[in-house]
Parts: sequence; structure tokens; C-alpha cells
Amino acid sequence: MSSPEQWTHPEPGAAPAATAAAPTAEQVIAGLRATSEGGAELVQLLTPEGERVENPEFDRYVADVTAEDLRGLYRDMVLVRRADREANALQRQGQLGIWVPLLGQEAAQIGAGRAMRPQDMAFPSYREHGVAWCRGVRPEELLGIFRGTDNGSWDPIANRFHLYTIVIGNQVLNAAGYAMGQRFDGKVGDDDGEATMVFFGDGATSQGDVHEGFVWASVYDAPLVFFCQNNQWAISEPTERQTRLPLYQRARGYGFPGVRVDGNDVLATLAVSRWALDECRHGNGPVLIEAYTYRMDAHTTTDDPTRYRLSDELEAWKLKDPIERVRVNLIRHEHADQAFFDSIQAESDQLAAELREFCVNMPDPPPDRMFRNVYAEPSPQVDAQRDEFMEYLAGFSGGAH
Amino acid sequence: MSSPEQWTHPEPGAAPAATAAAPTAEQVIAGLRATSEGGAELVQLLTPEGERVENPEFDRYVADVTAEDLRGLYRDMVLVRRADREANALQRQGQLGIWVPLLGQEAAQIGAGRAMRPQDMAFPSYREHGVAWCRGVRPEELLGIFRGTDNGSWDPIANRFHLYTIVIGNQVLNAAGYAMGQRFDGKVGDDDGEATMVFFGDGATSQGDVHEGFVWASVYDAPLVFFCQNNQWAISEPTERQTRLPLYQRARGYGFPGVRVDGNDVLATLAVSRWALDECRHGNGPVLIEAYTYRMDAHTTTDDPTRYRLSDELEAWKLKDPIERVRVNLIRHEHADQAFFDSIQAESDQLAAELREFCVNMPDPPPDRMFRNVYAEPSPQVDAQRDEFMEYLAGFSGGAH
Amino acid sequence: MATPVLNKTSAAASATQTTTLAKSLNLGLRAAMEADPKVLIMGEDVGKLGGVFRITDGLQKDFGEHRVLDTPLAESGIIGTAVGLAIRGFRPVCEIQFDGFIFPAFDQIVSQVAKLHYRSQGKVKLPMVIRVPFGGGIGAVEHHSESPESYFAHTAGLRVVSCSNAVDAYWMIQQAIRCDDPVLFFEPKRRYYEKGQLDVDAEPYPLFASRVLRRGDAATLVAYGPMVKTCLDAAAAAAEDGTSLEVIDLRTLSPLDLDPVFESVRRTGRLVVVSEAPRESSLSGEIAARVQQECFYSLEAPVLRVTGFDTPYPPSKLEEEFLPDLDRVLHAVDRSLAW
Amino acid sequence: MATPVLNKTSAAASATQTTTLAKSLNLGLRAAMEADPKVLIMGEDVGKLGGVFRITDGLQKDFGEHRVLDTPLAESGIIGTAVGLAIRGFRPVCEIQFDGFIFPAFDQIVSQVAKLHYRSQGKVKLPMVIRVPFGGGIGAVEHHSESPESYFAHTAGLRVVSCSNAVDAYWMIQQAIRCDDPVLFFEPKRRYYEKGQLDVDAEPYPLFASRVLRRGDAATLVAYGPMVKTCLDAAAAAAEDGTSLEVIDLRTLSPLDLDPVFESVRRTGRLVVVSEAPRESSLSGEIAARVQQECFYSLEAPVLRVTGFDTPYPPSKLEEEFLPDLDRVLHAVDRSLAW
Ligand SMILES: Cc1ncc(C[n+]2csc(CCOP(=O)(O)OP(=O)(O)O)c2C)c(N)n1
Ligand SMILES: Cc1ncc(C[n+]2csc(CCOP(=O)(O)OP(=O)(O)O)c2C)c(N)n1
Ligand SMILES: [Mg+2]
Ligand SMILES: [Mg+2]
Repeated sequence: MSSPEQWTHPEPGAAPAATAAAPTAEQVIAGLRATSEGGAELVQLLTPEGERVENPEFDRYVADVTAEDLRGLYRDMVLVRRADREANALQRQGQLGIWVPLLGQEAAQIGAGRAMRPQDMAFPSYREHGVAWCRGVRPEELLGIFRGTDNGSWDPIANRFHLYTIVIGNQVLNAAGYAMGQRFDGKVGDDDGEATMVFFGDGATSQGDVHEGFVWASVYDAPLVFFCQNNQWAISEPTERQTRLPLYQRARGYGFPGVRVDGNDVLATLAVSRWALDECRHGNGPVLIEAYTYRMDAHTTTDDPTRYRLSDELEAWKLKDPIERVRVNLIRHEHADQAFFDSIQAESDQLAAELREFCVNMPDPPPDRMFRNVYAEPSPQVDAQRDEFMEYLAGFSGGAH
Repeated sequence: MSSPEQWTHPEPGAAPAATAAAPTAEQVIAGLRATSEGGAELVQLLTPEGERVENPEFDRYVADVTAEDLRGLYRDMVLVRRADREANALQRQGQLGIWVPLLGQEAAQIGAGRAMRPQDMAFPSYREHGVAWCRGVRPEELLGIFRGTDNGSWDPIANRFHLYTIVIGNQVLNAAGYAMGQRFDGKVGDDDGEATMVFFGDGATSQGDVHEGFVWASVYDAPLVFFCQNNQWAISEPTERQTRLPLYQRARGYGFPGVRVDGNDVLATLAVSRWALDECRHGNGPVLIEAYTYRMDAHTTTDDPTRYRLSDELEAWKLKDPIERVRVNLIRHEHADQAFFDSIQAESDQLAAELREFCVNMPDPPPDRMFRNVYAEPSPQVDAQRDEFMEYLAGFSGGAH
Repeated sequence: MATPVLNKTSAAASATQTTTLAKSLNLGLRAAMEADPKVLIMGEDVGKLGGVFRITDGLQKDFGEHRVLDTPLAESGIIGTAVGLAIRGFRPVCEIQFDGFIFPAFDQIVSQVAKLHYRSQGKVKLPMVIRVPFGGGIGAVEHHSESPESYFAHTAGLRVVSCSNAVDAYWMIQQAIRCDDPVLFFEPKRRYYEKGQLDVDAEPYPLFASRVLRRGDAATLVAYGPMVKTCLDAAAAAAEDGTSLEVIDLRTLSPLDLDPVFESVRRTGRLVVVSEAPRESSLSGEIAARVQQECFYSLEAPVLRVTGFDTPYPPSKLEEEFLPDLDRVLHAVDRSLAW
Repeated sequence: MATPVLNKTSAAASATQTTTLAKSLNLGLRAAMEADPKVLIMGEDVGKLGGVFRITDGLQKDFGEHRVLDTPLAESGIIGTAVGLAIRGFRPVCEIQFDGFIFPAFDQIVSQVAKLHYRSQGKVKLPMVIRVPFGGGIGAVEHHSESPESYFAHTAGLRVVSCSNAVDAYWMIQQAIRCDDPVLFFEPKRRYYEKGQLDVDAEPYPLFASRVLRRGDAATLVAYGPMVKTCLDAAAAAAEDGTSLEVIDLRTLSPLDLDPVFESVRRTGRLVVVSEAPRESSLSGEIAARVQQECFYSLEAPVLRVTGFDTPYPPSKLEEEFLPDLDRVLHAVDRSLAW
């Protein structure tokens, strides 16, 4: 019973973790660790100050990353952040019903997204705008979800990027099944193997479906990377409401590796994700990655974080901004000059302008869209309801409705 | 990533655990270990040969067990086995619709059941006839479930033994909630604290509800002992279909202790269960116990194990019979003479005779029972259906129906 | 032209206050927690945040973390542990954040919550409330506008109610919490900010009773939750055209209290059932089935239904078309009258 | 006195064989797996054991563990991974061991299975079948005799069918597997051992069509799954008393194919709907609601329903009372005729 987790175990008579107003000593420690370095086992290649630190285990997975590649990662992060901010503004201006910000999670998503190969498949949650970008899904294609015109207009098969899933945890099982299929199709076992990456949050880890995903993937050796973005919050609930232990350790109980990576470090996330995907494509899946990051904005545009968290927490995390550390690193090593940064700035302004232009001009879907694609094969019943309704609408002499 | 589980990880290119007809090397090893001693960390105090072996960690939890106590445990096991066999026979003779045998799991259930204190609460699955016995539930009170006259006639509150739960995993969450309540009521924290024990099988560990039970109990420090009887099979599926790792290690990922005990060793199970319950009543819960045992009979009387497992597996386990080792130990230390064994034999015959007598005389429930207790408060709707139906029945001049 | 009872309530009013439906629920929960220390609130974000709709606003602050629990993120866990707490003697009030997220808990609700009292032959009571903000009309994303009430109305052992106005909200939530049976409590989220005159000293209307909200003789409209206002508006509009419609708020969806509906239909001869939920195998079908049997000789036209369509809930830009509105209700009334 | 079509089938018979409903399903699954290598079978104990009802007997042995998967014990996992496999291009056929155990998968079915084609605007098809042995009458313990079909019939995006005899079983399971939509396939477990004459060369009847099994003119009986035999028996008994009843097997529960029912009721003027499921907000109510609207002027009596009661399924010693039987069906027919 002297298991490594004992330290998280409250002392006899200690106040209950969840029922006492005062946190236990463990919670305080956990809390402090959370807002400091993220734990002893955090994999980090770029410090918040932009220093490249060595990591014998993972350096080799980014040994081929050139200055140009790093500039590319920087560009990705700047552009997705810009698109995110623009969409947020569009919501404020009534152009979108709601927006789910990715602010602060750019490195986690770009690092993971760029680690994926064309043949890989991704199953996102609802905040993966950065991963979408890497899969070739334009920000414009995300807007319908939040404007209420559709549920995502990209082609999940062509982009190898599944639709967003809003029901917490559901997509983890769907991804496990897809990855099983990759194995059944004989696409696993060598360097060109296929793999799947599924994205979910810290709160999602409590859902039964996520556990069952762990069980299925491990029992079937599915080439599946569980990519958990621990952004410290599930709406208003801190990670302590979901677990006693760092989440990457969950994998211990199932018999596959779990790693905690600095999710604000794009290079480290790229390296760890490449390693994990390689493990999977070679048949050694699944793997759990906990990307330790922070949700710098509200949960959604309808959320009010001031009700449940202090602003100094945000300030502490701003010092670990995912984009800033890359910028500093590029400058320090003279891998980028002002002209470069200006060009990215210009490109992002351009992107934002196009996004806005597209958004304000999005047409409303026609009423009969409601009845389309309920089934792949004909449904007399749905058709009858459609016909009756369209006839009813026609009854209004071109107006009223 | 050099986690202790690495050994269970298939080599690159190894056949998939579940999709290849041929088992992986790991599966063979796991299989062998399964039918041998149950793994390095198996807690055992009585060998199959009846030898008392020392265990620095757990001896103290049974230091007070006298020869009389041991005879008592022997008696418990013999009686519940006898009742189990009689019920099995009653099913064969058409007196019961089905029976769920506990054969082979007597030590696990009596060890756990006798470790519980009167103030503790138990949430069984559907095979816990031995635990029921320890909670003061007569075998007769179980019969209605299997004869189809009721769903268990004992009082779950008075006996502190919940109704059987057939939907795999459901009761684990119910137990977690009950244990949270024990804590909320301030009944946790000292020697007289309360605790809850929940029983489930190896197959159940795959269910989302069991995971969520682990999450809730750990986050709320609930005084809950998860007692998993790993009897090697979930109907026709071996434990390898549910997990890569020994199940007690599942606890690692949640931050509470997990122990594997020899579930065919009543003394070891008693010791480990007492330790676990003590941890819980003092506020250090939850704890996971994997009782490593074997389902010596069919899953139920409608099952045919010859379709999926070899008889020599059963033979190997017969050598580890839970009752035999205690008998040998009692004899070797001259703690029981023939008169004792004869008296237990007589008592068990008596118990079986009473059980049979009771069973064959069980009255069928009256039709209106169907409509009773659907709600605690009146339901005009159910009453109306009842009245209409009773009137309809009355229409048959005392016969036909 | 409200019902006598509503009038009586307002009449008896000592100190009436103007509240919204949402605020009434908050006040009702507070009153229930003050009245009984065994009442617990559990759910996602119900603590500091006060729930995404602020229905539990301020309760954790005033009653503590022992009584208002921010739970882990899993609905089966919320309901499954609430069952255990209820067995232990607590009266848990669970919040499901949105209608579309009750399904992970469906197994616990159908297999355990609905059956435990029956299985134990009454030895174990399960007094728990499951609050569900339901229905569309708020421009939300997927899974946030579902109307799952029929699933639960079809499940024996559960009680299912829905409030339609601020006054009922205050009383019904307290009555549901006092009920010794498990109650699914459906809250019309699009009506959370509708105002009402609440008199906390008034005599509450019984929980498991439907209620005539407006008298009329040309035809009867039956609805519950969010569609009640739609029907009242339709009746008001029809009145201007000289058509007097009776409006009945079901309030209790299981067990159904249809006697007032039968009585009404026997007078009007015509019935239109209005519900947002898809039509197939739904509560609206049940009402039509019961009425055509009980009022066979009184019906001058078949029972008509105005419902959501048998499609998934559409993207919100289309919900105006999906949801029954005043026009569709009156259109159905016209069809009924013209039959 | 079977329907023309059934006669045609037997007539066209080249090599008919006698099979049970269970065996027909096994043969149908085998044929489907031979026809399409993408067809997978997944579930608990479907491999070596062949399922607790042996419906998948011998399939793992002949098609291998890659195509017949003994899954971990979790229904959400079975359905959730099947969704992923279907997206990948497989055609999974999932077995839910008993009706009462489909609820842990309810969220995946309602939130993902039913909606993915719609959400993706047709870009992603989800061809999967969920087999569910359902209904009572086999003397089982709790949770093994449920009739949950109405939950799924109420869920847009799903197709729901139920076979009632050995011949349909063979064809319908193959048609369901070929269907590009997700299909809930309800198998009347108490009828697994009913025999039929199967001609594998015959022309199958369409999957999504209800079917007149017996012609009559006094009244119409509508049923599906296990109650079809009950109705045929009742009709046979009634015939001896000179009352000729028409019997319609719904076969498809969603989408409903009610035109044959309307046509029939317009002739007979009387309808009794028979189902084991509890009555409230059920499929039987939907049928009554639709018929009273479509056949308003033809009905000489209200549509009557003979169903299970609105109680949890009782201990098996009481199921004979709970389940509609020949007597209760004829009692309802008498009431209808006497109306
Ligand atoms: C099954 C389910 N329950 C509740 C919700 C409401 N909800 C949406 S997001 C969220 C919190 C998710 O937290 P986390 O998993 O950490 O992801 P994050 O939003 O932080 O990226 C909740 C409770 C939901 N979408 N699905
Ligand atoms: C949710 C659910 N799914 C399926 C079943 C059918 N079933 C009954 S027992 C069983 C196997 C359980 O195995 P395990 O958990 O190891 O317990 P054991 O029977 O071995 O004691 C299954 C699949 C069920 N009862 N509940
Ligand atoms: Mg989060
Ligand atoms: Mg087992």
C-alpha cells in the first residue's frame, strides 16, 4: 500500500477534501503546485522565458525542427489566437450566439495538431479551434456552430477531423472505436501507420465514457492518443473537484503510459505528441497526454469567471503565455526579425478581416434544411412533415414568418 | 514513462491483445499467473495447504482471531456453501427460475462480511449470498428473487444490506453516495466510525459507473471499500477482456490504495477487509480490494461453462478450495475434532432442509401486489389501472386465470 | 381572464412581490433548505457560480459546501450518488445543467431511481428531485434545447412535473422536494425571465394537478412548461377575433391529471395539444389517445397536435421554425374548428 | 389464413426449411457477414459462448475474433466504439444482452448515433445495428423483461424495427444491416423458439413496412414483436366464435408505416392496439393518436389499448398478469364491439 500516490492521501481525521469549507493541506499543496510549475514530471522544452532546456527523452522528437518550423509554429499560434479574438468580438457584437475561446491553449493545440500526419484522425471536443486549423479546417467553417446556422460545415472524413462534440466525453469512445478500426484495417505497425488523437478536458476525465475509452483502447491496443487539455477549470470547478492526482497518472491504472507536458510550450507538446503518435502507429498504443495549460478567458462568452476565480491566477499564467516564449526565443537566437513579426501581424489582421467579412454575410439556412439528412435513406414520415410545414409557410403571403 | 506497468505493454508489432486469435506473450503470462498464485502482491495468510504464513502488514488485523473464531469462519463458509448447493438443486428441480452460485467465493464473502461492523453498510451485486449471511439476511430471504415472487424480502435499512443490484456497476455509485452521507452525518473519523462496502465483479470494472464511483469516493474522501471479487470470469469472458493490469492497480490512477488479497483465504480477506474498513472509518477512504478468487460453478444455472473454459482450470482451483484449507488448519492445530465437523455437517443439513421446506411452500404473490409501492405517495393512475384489472379478473368466475 | 384559484391567490395576497421564474426557483430552493436540513443541492457549477442559470445563486455561500455540492463532471455520478444519499436519509436536489445532458444518467434514473421503492416493497423511499432546464428558444448550440420529458413520463416509478410561470415555480419546487417519490422537475429555460406576482403566504395549488388558466368554449388548448405562455398568447389573440379558447396547464406530466381536460373537451368538443417535443411516441400522443377514448362522443374534431418535428433539434437559426408558435397554434385551432 | 405475401413466399419456395426465430437470426447474421466483410459483431459473450441466447453461435469460430468481438462489459463502450467503427467504414452489429441493459448506452444512442448523419449534413453515415432481445414472458429476474422500444421510437434519427416470426427474422436482420441508417432491432425473446418455414430464395418483404397477417372485418388488432402471436391466437379464437379480426404486424416502429392500419380501420371501424410496454407516453398512444385523426369519421368506437401497466415490470410470478394475453385482447375487442 505504500503506493506513490500516498502523498495525496489525507491524514486520518483530516477535513474531507470536498465537504469542508477549508481545503486540506494536500489541496493547498496541490493548488500551489498547480499554479507553479505543474509538477515534477512536467515535460518542458521551452521555458516561459523562452530558454530551450534539454530533455534527453524528448529532444529527439523535435531534433528536426528548424528555425523556419519554429516560425511556422509561432505563426500558427498567432493566427489562431487572432481568429479566436475576432470570433469573440463577433459574439460581443451579436454576430455569433456564443463563442468558446481557446485563448491560452494555442501551444497545446498547435503542438498536438502539427504532430499529426495527414493519415491520422482527430476527434475534437468543442474548443479545438487550433487543432482544426492544423487539420485544414478554416476558421470560417467553425462559425456556423456558434452562429446557429449548422453544426460545423467541414467534411469530417476529408479533413480527418471529426465534428465537434459537445456532450462531454462522448467522442472519446467514438475515437477509440475509430482507432480500433485503424488496427482492424491493418494500418498499424510501422512508420507509416495510422493513429487517432482524441481531445478532451480535465473535467471530462470524470465521465464514464472516458474511462470506458481507456478500457477499450487498452484492451484492443488501439492506436489512440488521449490528449487531455488540463486548463485548470471545468467552467467554475477547479481540477481538484475531479481528481486527487495529477490527471496523467490516471493511465497507471490501465497499463499504458501517461505523460504531463507543459501545454503552454508548443515545442514540448509537439515532441510529446509525436512520440505518442509514433507509439500508436507502431502498435504500442494507447497513450495519455495531459497538456498542462490554462483557460485564459471565460469558459464561453456567456460565462463570468469573476464569480469563481481570482484575477491574480490569470496574471500568474500570463507570465507563461504560449506565444510570448516562442517570440522571445526567436528573437534571442535571431531567428526572426521585426519584418517577420510585422508580416505575421499583417497576415493575422487579414485573416480576422476575412473571418468578419464571412461571418456577417453568412446566410440563414432555409427552413427545409431542418428536415434534410435526418436519415440517409428516405423517411416518408419526415418528408410528410416537411411538405405539410412548407405548405403552411407558403400560406403566409410571403411575409409574417 | 518508465512506469511500473510497462511490463504489461505489448512489444511493438505484437499481436493486438484482443483482435488476434493467438494471445500475446503478456496474455499467456497473465493467464499463467492468474491460475497460479495470483501475482507477487497477493496477500495470503493461509496457504492452500492450510499453513499460516506471516504477514507483517496484516497479521495484526487478525491477531485477535481465536481458534473459536476460526471455527466460526469455517462454519459460515460451510453453511453458505450448503445453502448455495441446495438452492442450485432447487433450481434444477424447478423450484427456482434461476440461481446464481457463489461456489468458490465463500472465503472472499465471509472474510469481507465478518470484517464489517453492525454500523457499516453493504451494497451487494447479485452473488453475495455469503455477505448476506453475515449481515443477518437468511438464505430464505434471498429466494424470492430467484423464484420470481419478489426482489428480495429483507429490510435493506434494518439489515444494513442493500437490495441486490443486477445492472452491472449501478450499486457502486449508490454506495459512494451512501458513504458520502456517512461522512456528511459526521460518522467518520474515529474508531467507532461508519464505513460502507460495495461488492462488484471483475467484469464490472469496465463500467463507467464504477469509474465514477472511484472519482466521487476519492474526491469526497468517502468511507467506502470497493470490494472487487475477481473470480476470473464475466460469464464467458476472462479478465483479460476487461483489463491489461491486475485490477487492484486501477486504484493507482485515482490516488487511493489498492490491494490484491487471496480471496480463497478467509483469514487474509478478513484481515485486509478490517484494515480497509478501519482506514475508511478513520477518514482515509476509499480503498480498493481485489479479492482474487474463482467462480467454481457456472455463471448462473442457465450458463454452460464448457463452451468457454477448460475443466483443468477448475481442477487447478479446486486445490485452492477456500473451505478445505481452513479445515486442514483446524485439524493440524487440533483446534477442531471430528465431533465439531460432524456438528457443522448436521447443522448444514438442517439449514438445507429448512431452506427447501421454505422454498417449496412459498406462496405466489397476489395479482394486486403488482400495483403496490410503485410510488410512496398515492397515484390515482396506478390505482385506476389496478381497480380496472382486479375488476377484469373478478370477471372470470373464479377460474380461467 | 385567469382562473378563480389564481385570483384567490392574488386576493389572499398579504405581501406579493414581483419575481422572475428563475428567481422564484431560487427562493423556493432556499425556503426548502431552511425548512429541512436534509435537503442537499448537487450538480455541476451549482456552488460559487450558482449554476449557469444562477438558479442556485448564493445558496452555497449561505448553506455551505456540505449542502451545496459542486460535483465532478458526470451525470450518472450525480444521480447515482444522490440515490445513495437519499437512502441515507438526505433529500438531494440534483441539477442537470441542460436537458441534453441528462442522458448519461438515464440508466441510473430508469433502473434505480424509478424502481427502488417498488423493488423494496416500500421499505426504501427515494425522495429526490432532478431539476432539468429544458426546451429551446434561447439560441443555444446543440444539446442545449432538448425536450426529453416523454422519456421520463413513459417510465413508471417516476413523477414528472413542469412549471410554466413564476408563481408555480416557487411552490412546485418546494412541493417536489417534500414529495417522498423521485420527481423530475422540468424548468422552461426560455421562460426563466418571465415575471409573476408571488405571494409567499398564499395557499399553494397542489403539485400533481393540472390547471385551467383561461376559460373558453370554442376549443381547448393543452400545454405545459414553455408552451403554456405560447397558448395563452394565442388565446388572447384569438379572443380579439372573437374566438374564445380554453387553456389548460398540465403541470404534472406523470401521473397525468386529465380530468380537467376531459371536462373541458366535453364542453368545447375540440382539443389542440401543444408541445415542443418531437411528436412520435410522445406525451402529446398519450393525451390524444386518452382524450379520444374518454371523450369519444364529445369530440367534434379529432384531437390535433402542434409539436416539434421528428428531427433532431435544428441549428438555432431554424428554431423559430421548429418551435410551435402562436401562428401554428391558431392554424391548428382553425383546422379543428373547420373540421 | 396468412397474408397473400406470406403465401407467395411459401409458394415461391424452392427449398424451404423449418427454423426457429433464433436460428433465423443466426442464419441471417451469417449471411450478412458472408456478403460484406465490413460487417462486425460486437457485444458481451457473443464469441465463444455465442451470446446468452446463442444468436451468434458459431460466428466467431468461422469469422474470427477480428469480426466477432467479445467486448469489455460496458454498453456505452459497445455503442460508442461501434460509432467510431461505423465512421471508419465498418458496419457494426451490436448485441445488447438484455433489454434492461441498453440504458447505460442511452446517451451514446440519443446524442451520437441518432444525430451524426444530421449534424454532418449527410457527410457521415452511420450504418449500425443494435440488437436487443426484449420483452417478458420468460420467467426472468429484474431488468431482463423490459420493453424500451418507445424511448427509441421517440428519438428522431433512429430507425426501430421488431420482428415477430422466424421468416421475418432472417430477412429483417439482413435488411437492417444493409440499411445506411442506424437501426434498433428488437427481438421478441419469448418467441425465439417459435418455428417458421424459411425459404432463403424467396423475395423478402420490405423492412420498413407493416403487414397484414390476417384479414378480418369486425375489428383490427395492431401489434409488433411478441404480441403479434398473441393477437393471431386471439383472432383464431375469435374466429371460432364467428368474429373475424384483422391482425396487422407493425414491423417498423420508427418510421411508422400506418397506411395499412388506416386502410384497415376504415373498413373495420374498430382498433385495438396491443403492446407489452407500459402505456404512458408510449408507441401505443402514438398509434391511437394518429388513427383517431386519420380515421375520425370511420371509428365506431375509440381506439383501445391493451398494454403492460404503468408499474415497473413485476417479479416473474406476476408476469402472466402483467402481460397482455389472449383473454385481455378479446376482452378489449368485446368492449370495442359493444361501444
Ligand atoms: C455530459 C455533459 N454535461 C455537462 C455539460 C456542460 N458543460 C459544457 S463544458 C463543461 C465543462 C467542461 O470542462 P472540461 O472538460 O475541463 O473542458 P473545458 O471546457 O475546460 O475545455 C460542462 C460542465 C456538457 N456539455 N456535457
Ligand atoms: C449493465 C449490464 N450489462 C450486462 C449484464 C448481463 N450480465 C449479468 S452478469 C454479467 C457478467 C458479470 O461479470 P462480473 O462483473 O465479473 O461478475 P460475476 O458475475 O463474475 O460475479 C453480465 C454481462 C448486466 N447484468 N448488466
Ligand atoms: Mg477544463
Ligand atoms: Mg467475474
